[in-house]
Parts: sequence; C-alpha cells; structure tokens
Amino acid sequence: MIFLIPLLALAALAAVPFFVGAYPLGLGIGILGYGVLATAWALFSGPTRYISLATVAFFGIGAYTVAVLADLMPYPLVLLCAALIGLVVALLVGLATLRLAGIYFVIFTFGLAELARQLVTYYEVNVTRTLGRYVFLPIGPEHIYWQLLGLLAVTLALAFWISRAKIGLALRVIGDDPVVASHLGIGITRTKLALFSLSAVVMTLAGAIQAPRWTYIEPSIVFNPTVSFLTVIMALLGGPNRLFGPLLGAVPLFLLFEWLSANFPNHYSIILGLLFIAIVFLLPNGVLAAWDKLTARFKNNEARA
Amino acid sequence: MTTLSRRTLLQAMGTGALATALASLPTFAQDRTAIRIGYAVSKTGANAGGAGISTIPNYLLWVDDVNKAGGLELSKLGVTLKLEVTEYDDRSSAEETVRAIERLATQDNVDFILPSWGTGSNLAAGPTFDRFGFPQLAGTAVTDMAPQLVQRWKNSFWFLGGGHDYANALVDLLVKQRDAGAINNKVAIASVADGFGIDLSKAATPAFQAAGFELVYDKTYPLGTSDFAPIINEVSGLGVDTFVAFSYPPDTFALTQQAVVANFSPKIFYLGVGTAFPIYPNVAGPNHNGVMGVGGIDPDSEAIAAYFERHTALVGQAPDSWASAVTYASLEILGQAITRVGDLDKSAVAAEIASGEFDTILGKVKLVDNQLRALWTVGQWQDGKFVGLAHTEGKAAREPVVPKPAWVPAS
Amino acid sequence: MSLLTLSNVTKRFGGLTAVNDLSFTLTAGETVGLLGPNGSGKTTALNMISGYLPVTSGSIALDGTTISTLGPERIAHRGVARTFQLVRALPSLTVGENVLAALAFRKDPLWGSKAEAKIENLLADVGLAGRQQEQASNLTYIDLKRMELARALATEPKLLLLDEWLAGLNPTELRAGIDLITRLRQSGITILLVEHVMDAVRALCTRCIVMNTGSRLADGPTADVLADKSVIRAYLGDDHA
Amino acid sequence: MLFSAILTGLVLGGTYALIAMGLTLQYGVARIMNLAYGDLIIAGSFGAMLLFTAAGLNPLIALFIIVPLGFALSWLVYALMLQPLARRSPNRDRLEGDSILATFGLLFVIQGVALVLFGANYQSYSFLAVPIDVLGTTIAANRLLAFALAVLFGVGLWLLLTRTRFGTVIRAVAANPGSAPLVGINVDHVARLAFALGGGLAAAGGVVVSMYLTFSATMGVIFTMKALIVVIMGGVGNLLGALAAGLILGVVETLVSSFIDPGLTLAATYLIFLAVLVVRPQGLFGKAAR
Amino acid sequence: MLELTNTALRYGKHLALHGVGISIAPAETVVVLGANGAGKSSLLKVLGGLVCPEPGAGLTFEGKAILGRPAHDFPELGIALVPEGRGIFGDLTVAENLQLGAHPPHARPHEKRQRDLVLDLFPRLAERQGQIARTMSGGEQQMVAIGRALMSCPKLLMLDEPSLGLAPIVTSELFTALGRISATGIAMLVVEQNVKASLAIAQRGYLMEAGRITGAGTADSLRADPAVQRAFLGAVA
Repeated sequence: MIFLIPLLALAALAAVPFFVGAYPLGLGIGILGYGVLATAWALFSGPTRYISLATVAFFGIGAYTVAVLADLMPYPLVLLCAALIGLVVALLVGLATLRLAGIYFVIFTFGLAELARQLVTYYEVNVTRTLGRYVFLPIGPEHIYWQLLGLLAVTLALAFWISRAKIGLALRVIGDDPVVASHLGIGITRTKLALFSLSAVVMTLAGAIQAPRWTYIEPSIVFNPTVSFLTVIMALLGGPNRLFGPLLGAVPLFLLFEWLSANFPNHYSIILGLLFIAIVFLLPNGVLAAWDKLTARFKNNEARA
Repeated sequence: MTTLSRRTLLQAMGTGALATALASLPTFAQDRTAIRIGYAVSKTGANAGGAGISTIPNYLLWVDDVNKAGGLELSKLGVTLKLEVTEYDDRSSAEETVRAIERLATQDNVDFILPSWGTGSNLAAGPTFDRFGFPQLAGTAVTDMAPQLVQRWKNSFWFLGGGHDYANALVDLLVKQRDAGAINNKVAIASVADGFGIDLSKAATPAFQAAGFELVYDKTYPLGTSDFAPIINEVSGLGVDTFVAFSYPPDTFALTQQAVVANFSPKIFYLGVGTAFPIYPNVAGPNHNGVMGVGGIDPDSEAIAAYFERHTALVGQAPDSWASAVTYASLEILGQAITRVGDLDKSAVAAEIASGEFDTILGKVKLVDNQLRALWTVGQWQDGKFVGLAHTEGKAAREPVVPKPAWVPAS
Repeated sequence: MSLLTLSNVTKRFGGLTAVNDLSFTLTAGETVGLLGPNGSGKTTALNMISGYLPVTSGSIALDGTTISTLGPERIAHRGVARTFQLVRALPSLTVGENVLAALAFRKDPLWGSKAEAKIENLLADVGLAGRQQEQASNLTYIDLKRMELARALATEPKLLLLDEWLAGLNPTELRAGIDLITRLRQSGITILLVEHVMDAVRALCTRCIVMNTGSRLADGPTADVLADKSVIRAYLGDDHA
Repeated sequence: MLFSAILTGLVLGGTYALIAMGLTLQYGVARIMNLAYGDLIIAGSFGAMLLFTAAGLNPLIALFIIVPLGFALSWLVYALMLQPLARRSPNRDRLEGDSILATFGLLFVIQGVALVLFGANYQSYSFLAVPIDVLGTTIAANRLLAFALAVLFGVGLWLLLTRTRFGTVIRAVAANPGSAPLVGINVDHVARLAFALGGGLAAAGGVVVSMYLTFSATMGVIFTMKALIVVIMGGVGNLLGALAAGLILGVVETLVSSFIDPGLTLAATYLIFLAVLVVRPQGLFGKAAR
Repeated sequence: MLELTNTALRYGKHLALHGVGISIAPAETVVVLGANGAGKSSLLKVLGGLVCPEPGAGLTFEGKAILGRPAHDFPELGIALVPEGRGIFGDLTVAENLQLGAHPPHARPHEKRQRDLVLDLFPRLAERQGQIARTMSGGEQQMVAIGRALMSCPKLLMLDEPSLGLAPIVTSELFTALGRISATGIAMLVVEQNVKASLAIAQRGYLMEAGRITGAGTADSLRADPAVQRAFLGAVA
C-alpha cells in the first residue's frame, strides 16, 4: 500500500508532458535536473558533511561523453558508457581526496572540476581541432524530462534504500565520528569511495541526459562552475540529511531564480543575493527542518487545545 | 517574527507561480496593442561583457528607433503597432537560454524572439527557435556550420559569417602585402581556446600554409588567461612581421598592452573580438592606430555615422564596429520583413527575410541561403575609426596602413 | 595463554615521548587495571592497541599475530573493542542505531530482525532496556557510558579496552557500573581497564600495571601494586609514602 | 630565456599573492570562507577606474581612499551579517556552511550593484603601461609596480602580524580562538578587525590589478577562486604560505606557457594545486589536522 | 574576594554541578580536590566565565556581581585562568605568549615588571623566549601558561590540574613556584589530583565528588581526612 503512493506520484509526474506546454516542461526539466544533482550530491555529502564542488566535473563528463559517442553507438549504450566513465573518474577522485577535509576538500574538488575543463579543452583544441561539438539526437524535451524523472526516481529510491541499508548507517556513523566508525570495524575508505562514486555516476548521467537539449556542447557550457555552486546551495537549503530535503531545496530555489530573472532582469543579482542572506538567517536548518518545526508547533497547539 | 517572514517568503513564491500560470492564458490578436518582442540575453555571467556591448544596446536602440517612428505598420491588420519588450537574463547558461525561449514562445506568447549573444548560445537555441517556428536572427554567432544549420533549422539566419570568411580575407590581405614587399613571410598566431578562437585558427592555419606563409608560432591559450608576457616575449624573438591573435575581449586588451610594453611592434598587429569595441582606443591609447582586427565598418557611410550617433546618444557609448552594426541591421531586416508581410505570421516573415532585399545601415542587403554574405572581415583603426579593409563582396573602404605606426610608449 | 602482547612499544609525538619502551602481556580471561597519573601514557597505550594511533616502534600482537600494523577496523574485526575516555556517542543516531552500527560491521555481521533482538539483549545487559528509540544526544552521561559499553560489547570482543569508563559516576552509579563489569568478567572476556577510581580497580582487577611518564612503573597483583611506595608517590606525591 | 620567464612569473605570482593575502587573513582569523572576496576586489578596481577616469586621480593615491572604504565595508559586513552567524554557530562546520551561503548571497549583491552602476562591459584604463628593462627582461611598469606593492603589502602585513601587539593578538586568535578570552582578547572584535583588514587588502588588490587587467562586473568569482586556490595551497591562515603559493603558481604558469604550451597554463595551475594537496593535505605551510 | 553560590551547570541533560558554592579570601590559596569527572574543571569554567550556569547561581568578585559577563572581561577584572590542557598559543613564541598575557589594559603598564617576575620564577623560560611554544616539553608549556596568566597582574589565579602529565620532579618544581606566587599575595584556586603537593601550598580546600562539594576544611584537616584518600585510592590506602 505504502509503495503505491510514490508509484502514483511518479505516474502523475510522468504524465505531465502530455498536459503542459513547452515552457512548463522546460521548467520541469530544469527542476528535475537540479533535483537529481542535489539529491545525488546529498547522497555523499549529506551524511559525511564533505562539501564537494566537483559536481560539474561529472555533469560535464556525462555531457561530453554523449557529444563524442552519440553518433557511434545506440543511445542506451552511450548512457552506459557515460556512467562507466563517471565511475572510473569518481574512483580516482575519491582516492585522491581521502586525506582531505574541510575547506581543503571544497577547493580541491573545485580545482578538479576546473582541471577537467582545461584538459577537455586542450584535448579538443589540439587533437580534434574543434571546441564545440554538436549533438543532433532525435530526443525531444519530453524524452529528456522522462529520463530525468526516471533518474530522479532511481536516485531517490537509492537514497531511500541507502538510508535503510548498512552502507547508509556506515556513512552516518562516519559523518558523526570517523574514529568510532573505524573502531566498530567500518571500512571508512571503502564506504566513502562507494558512496562518492554512486553519487558521481548519477551526476554524470544527469549531464549525459541533458546534453541533447543544448545541441551545442563546449567546455564553458557544460563545465560551468555555477552548476556546482547551485547544487550545493540547493541541497544545503533543503537539508541534505533527509530524503526529500535536496529536492525541496531545488524546487523553490529553481522557481525563485526563474521568477526573479523574469520579473527583475536588471536587479536579479541584488535581490537574489539579499534573499540568500535572508534565507541563511531565517531558515538556518533548511526548509524541511523549518517545516518540521512549524508542524511540530502546530501539533503542540492542537494537543494543547 | 521568523514564522511570519517564512510565510511571506512562501507566499511570495506562490504568487510568482500563480502569476506565471496566469500569464500563460492566451491573448487574442484582435486585442493586441503592441508587437511583443522577447529576448533573453546575458546580463550576468561570462557572456555579459560581450552581450553588454554588441547585443543589448542594439536591441534597446532598435526598439527605441521603431517606437519613435510610431511603430511597425501591419497592413493586413490595419494597425500600426509599437514594440513592447519582454526581457530575461539567460545568466550566460545554455540551459537558461533554451528555457527562456520556451517561456517567451509559449508563456509570454511573444510575436518575435531575438537571440542572445555568442556562438554557443545561438547554436544551443537553434532547435528551440526551430521547434516554435520563430525566425532566429543570429547576429553574434560565427560558425562555419551555417550552411548545414540552415538545412536543419529553416528559419535560422546567420549574419556574422564563419571562421573561413575572416581567416581567408586576412590571408588574402597579407598575401598582397607580402607580394608588395611590405612584410616578410613569417607569421605568429595565438588563439583563445574557445569556440571563436578555435574556429578561426582552424581555418587560418591551412590558409596561411597554402599561401606559403611560414607559421613560426601557432598555439592556443586558455580562456581566462591574464598574463600574456610569455607569449609576447616568445613571439617577439621570432622575427615575424605579422602577429595574429584570435582573441577574446580581455585578452585583446591585455595582448595590446603587453606588446606595447615589450616593444613588440610588428608591421601587422591583428587581434580578435574586442578590437572593434569602442573602449579599445581608451585601452590602447595612441597605439590603437593601425591595429587590425576582425570586423570593420564603412567610414564613409552616412547611415553608419547616423547609427553611431543614435547609439551613442541612447546608451552613452558608441557601438562596436563589427557585430553591432550587423546586429542592428538584422533587426532592421526583421522590422522591414514584418511590415512587408503586413501581419505577425512568423513563417511568412521568415520567408520574407530569406528572400527579400532590405535597406539597412549596411546598405542594401539580401541574404544568401539564409546567411548574410556581405561582411566586413578585416578592419583597422584609422583616424579614430575601425575601418573595413576587406569585405566579402564589396571593395575595401580604406587601404591598409602597413606597417602600422610604431608603438608610442605610454607616458 | 597470552592474548595480548606489547613488546617494547614506543610512541613519540614530535619531541614528546608519550609511551616509552612499554612491554606487558595479558592472559586470556584476565581483568587488568592500567593505572598511572594523568598524562602518564595510559590512553596513548590504549590508542595504539586499538589501532587509533600507529606505534613509533615496537610491536603489539593479539593471539600471536601482529596487529600493530593494522588499521582500527581490521583490529576491531580481530576482536578488540573499546570505549573512549570522553564518551564518543554517535549523536545523530538513536541508542538502538548506535549499537546496531557495531553489530552490522563486526566480523560476522548482524542485520535486520536478528540484530533487533541482539540490540534489546545488549541494552538490557547495560541497563538501557527499552530505550532503543531515544536519540543518543539526549542521554545522560551515565547512560551514554552504558550505551558506549553496549556498543563495544556488540562486536563480541575477545579484548575489551575501557578508558576511564567509571569516571564521573556518582556512588550509586559506580556501584552499578562495577557490578556490570564484574558480570562481564565472569563471561570470560579479557578486560584492560584504565581507571582512576581505586575502589573499582580493587574490586575488579586481579592484576595492575602502573605507568608513569610513559614507562611501566609496576606490574603485579593489585594489592601489591597499590601498596608499592613508588606507586603511591606517583599518585599522591612524595611525603605520602 | 629561462631567467626571463622566471622573472615574469614572479611578477605574475606577486599579483596572485597580493589578492590572496586578504583572504587568508579573513579565513585564518575570522574563519569565514568569503565567496564575495573577489567581488570586493572588482569593487576596488571599479573605484580606482572611476577615480582615474573621472577625477584623474593616480591609482596610487586612490589606494588611500579605496583601501579605507574596503576596510569599512568589510567591517560593516562582518558586524551586520557574519557576526550573528558566528555567534549562532555551535561549531566550525556549521559556520563554514552558513558563511558559504551568506557570502554567496553577498557575492550576488555586490555584483548586482556593480552591474547596475557600471553595466556588464569590460573596463580598462591605461596607467604606467611603459616598458622597464629589468636585467634584460622587459616588464611593464604597472606590473612591476604591482609586484612592488604586493611585496610592500606582504612585508607590511608580515611586520604588522609579527612585530606589533595587535598582530600578535590576531595570530593568537588564529592559532587558538578558544584560549584568546583567557588573556582578555575579545575574539569577536579581533575577528571583525581581521575581516575588515582582509577587505582592505582585497580593495587594495583591486586597485592594483585595475592598473593592468581588463575587468568587468562579473569577474569577481574568478578572483575569488584564484585567491582560494592560493590560500588553500599555501595552508589556510598562513601568510608565508600564501606568498609562496602565489609565487609558485605564477612561475609555473609562465614556465609552462613559455616552454611547454600556453594552452596548458591553467591546467598546470590546477595540477600543481591538486598535487600539492594530495601530498600535503594541509597545504604547503599548513599544520596537520591533528 | 570571590564568592560563588548555589551553582548548577548543565551540559545537555548531564548535570555537571549541583548547588556548588565556594569562596576565596584575598591572598588565600584554596585547593579543590576530587577524582576525574567530579566537576572540578566545570567549576573553574564557571569561575572563568567560560560557561554560563543555570539560573539561580551567584558569582561576585570584590563585591561586584560578574556572572554573565563575557569571558574576555575576566582578565581585566583580575581573574586569570590556566585551563586544563594549558590553552597556550602553540604557534607563537614564548615571548609572544607572555606579551599576550599582558593584553588586559590594566596590565599593560606593568608588562616589563611582570615579565621580570615571571622569568625570575621560571628561569627556563628566559632562555627559551624565542622558542615556538608548541615545541616545548609539557612542564615548560605549563610554565608558559602560568607565566602568561601572571602577566595579567591577576588578583586571583586559577589553575586547572597544573601537574597533569608532568613527571614528579617537574611537578615538585612547579609547586615550589606556585608557593612563591602565593607568597606574593596573589589569591590562588588550584584544582588538583595531586593531593599532597597541592595541600602543601594551600590554606584551605574543598573536596568534590560527582558534581557536589562533599567536604571542606583547612589543608591540615583535609590531609587527615580519610574521605580524601578514599576519593582517590579507594578504601584501604
């Protein structure tokens, strides 16, 4: 019975492209795209509290894989390749970052994303002699929407499963106290690497799926560091330690960006900035925590009445 | 207090969603009081610098010009309507660009959409323009793919040519100078590792080689490079008379300053995007004279002179002398096509743009295969103007000054 | 037979020698007190046994195999469990999850309903029956200590390292704590106990090792060691002897 | 050739060190990861340009106006926005998260104001763009001046930190904020001053780079990231580390550009940075975590 | 001079202090004895302004109520704390640590005099002024911490387990120095496990167990009190 609700919700969301126009569908794609990224980000960073800015490295690798391979093999195989490449890169990155903590980890991951961008650029410029690549795939926005929806559902299911599985417990223990974790027999390296890789594979797929939407792929488009920053902000805003937290950060923020840029195109930055500051002050623990507090207060009032 | 604010915030978000939903209700042509023009341009982000010079001012200027003239006459509807603008910021992101166009097309129901700045964003927006049947007048995209893209997207129009146009014109010009004995056979090229730089260098390298030039330096540098001392130092020791940089604005300025400082003053000093910017003479000081670059204008054209004046009066600075006039001309073409069609039928307007001949600040213009083929390809700063030295179809506006004056050290 | 053997173990932090050439052996089933004034190197020794700190030189063996080259999780899998001087709860987890974390990652892991039953037993053993669902961060000090012990026991260790587990308890709690450890002893587990509460040491330990400034000062039956003049001097100062 | 490349690299590295100094102070003492740092640099650049073009003021003199303004602005930002966050945070992690979010907002505000005031265009003016011959290598006077100023500020800051009572207090707070109250140091107060001082240095960096770099309202984040990389590579809160890392990056960039391929300069920067962290996770001069 | 009344301190649900009250007279040396976890350090934290006790507590110093004032005001009032673990600035030199000790405004004019006093008290510090404090031995670090506290011209010096982790010979040196400090007329509050040495320099003492004061008296009476021995070595010591 309880499994029916998410399935129904999924079905309802899957039906959306049949009822809405191109713009709401575009919004949907944007929201799902960031929803996937933020949820995937929180898979690793939520329990461990490591703030990663490498999101766009994987996102861009996914997009580039599609751009390079789209003409060579069937689309599902392309996605599989993207996932594999993402996995390999994630394992390497994960191993390199094991000893880093705090701000060092943050900036390291940022440097990594930039390095990926520089190396791709250098390769394209010197080897292929083209910087931009074209992705002409017969994939319409509704297909992208469905794929992202599927990916989000899978990611959420994974997140849900992880929160209940041993590996999720291991990660929470590591996040709370790595010393205790190791003394309880938890392989910290293995666990962190596994989750980091899983999260990275999802990010890679998010980039791969969205690549056909832009037609034209170049490093400055798909390795845009803003993506990493927005992902972090959304997940932090929603609350990275809850299943739907990152999503609940991504949806309102995405709509907020859209609303602001539409209504205040010339003062967008200022208003957005002020709102951010306000949010930090007003919602210190994220949207979901604030919501919990609100409902808790409500329940208390009811109980008293 | 916090609860209140939190609620207000949520309400504000809700109101926004509602407003967008309401805006989606269709309005009827009969009720219309204006022609709705929409565009999403980079007001922030990496592309904001380019859009702020070549794109946004021209959109403002065109709307202002048309509205001052009373609007566009729609003979089939029997009205003359002014332009009304819906603008968004694409935040220099391809994703935002695509979605903003979807929004303009389906939510705001604008009549025409103007594209954003840059090659990448125009290519990214192509399928979306195509899907909704809007003519796409790409005034700031340089791509050799244009002939194929036109096949793919029937309503796309490409106004700024491809890398080959600029590279070949430059090589032709240099061949003449070499054959006249004005310069030696050695050329150095530095290109920015970005779409524009690579497109041009890809076209230029074989062209130079085919013309028998010796390429003693041909390297790229990453976007965002701020220090050009190593490149200039190396090139200055190679004995070249010709230095070519397919560069982006900040690099264009930095390369100039570095060359002046290093007293590397080749006979031909050619730079990429930004050379034609009105700010360039401020940056280079007296040394801007004789610098060549991509683009150019006809200094004898009264239409261009008037355009420069109107532009300066409205936005407070002169336009750039490459893509600005082309962008403005593309808008003139759009306006004239609308008037000729007499209503707001997008495909009819697109067909008219493709086939008609138009009177623009660039002179009489007729698109070939949806592309503007009449382009200024090489320009040079002469007497405070960035004059065209080579044109794909017409004659040069001025003869090149070779060698350029030696650098004057800044005081 | 000997369960744990420390041979010439030394630990240096920069210029500071925290443990200096320490050797001792624990026989299976023993409960041994590791005593000494604050800063004498007891906790550092414990940290090296549990693998939290690498040894600078010397070696540590468990059941005859060297463990001083292993990381803490491998040592835990070989049957060493510990508590910490300053209680280290996992604050964002519930009491039940704290114990589950130990069950789930031990050598023969328990998960699901089997684990649930085991958690109940373990918590009941330490006096936390029925409190699985409480958030660890809400526990009182003594209950945190109990939980930490349950967590350590959940790994079914051969060797249990207790680092001042009884410190800070009031007399009643202390009595209960001593009883608890007495019961553990009877189950056959080997215990190494760093402790300042001498009543407890007397009650629990058959043997004591006393450390001072990183070195072993005395090793022998509890009563003898606590009567040793050098030990009393180390604790109470010179003229007390 | 090699000598010339190294000299050029040192001059470039001086700029990197200069823009990183303020950040290392802000992060090291006030424990704020200030993502709006680069936007303050840009604000300083705009200020210098405005004074130069509108009032004809020499940027060197402009420093005396803009640096105090940067100091005051950062002081206010800390007092109004960051101090409440610092007070509310139970631990370092939390403050880090909050300060990332809040200064991310500030970044947008400053950038937005610059956009409204100056537009998105590239800005540049020419000051002291004259060649100077240094041991056979030609270097722009403005760059040399920037290097000299970087050295001046670096030495000045170093003297301030090591030779004055106030500097000792700042280092004490950076080293051990928990113990500072024991000697009567008001940590809030010192953190605010250090943050403001960092802001003043950022503004100074802005004035200096505006002499020879083209800048625009949206370029702040580039400076922030460059500064962060220098700071992290050097070891957080370590002035000497920032200087060393800045110079190393400058020299590496120039060497790669001169002898390998200019296309790999930025890749080399990031590679060096990442390699340093893989070998020394705490940065060149940083202390180990434990 | 200092009066603490009815103080309870809570960390989360854990009650570290219950109804604690102590007083210190000018120039008096008072020792607080007790086992680990008895609440001694918590008591010092309250007295140093580092933590805020539950409502109902009272703290006066020279007649002024000072509860709730920020910790960084205490040195200026004349209360100096040498915390457990010493709390020195490890990255700084010995001289800088001492200089920082004189940071409170009232102490600055006397910086030179106090420095001479400290260096006289701990001659070893005089040789090591340029050394980075972190690289010194435990005993020397303790000297730095005490010296730093003395630099603020305190009226009351509070020490949390000064002998912690020190070799017996160093401990005895340290207590000799503490005795000399006491002789200069500075009031001292010492929290210690080293019963003998601390009682030797104290006039009075308190015994703490499980967050409560369970005994008080003169140094002599405590020395003879079996409860004190029990608290440390168990029944039969």
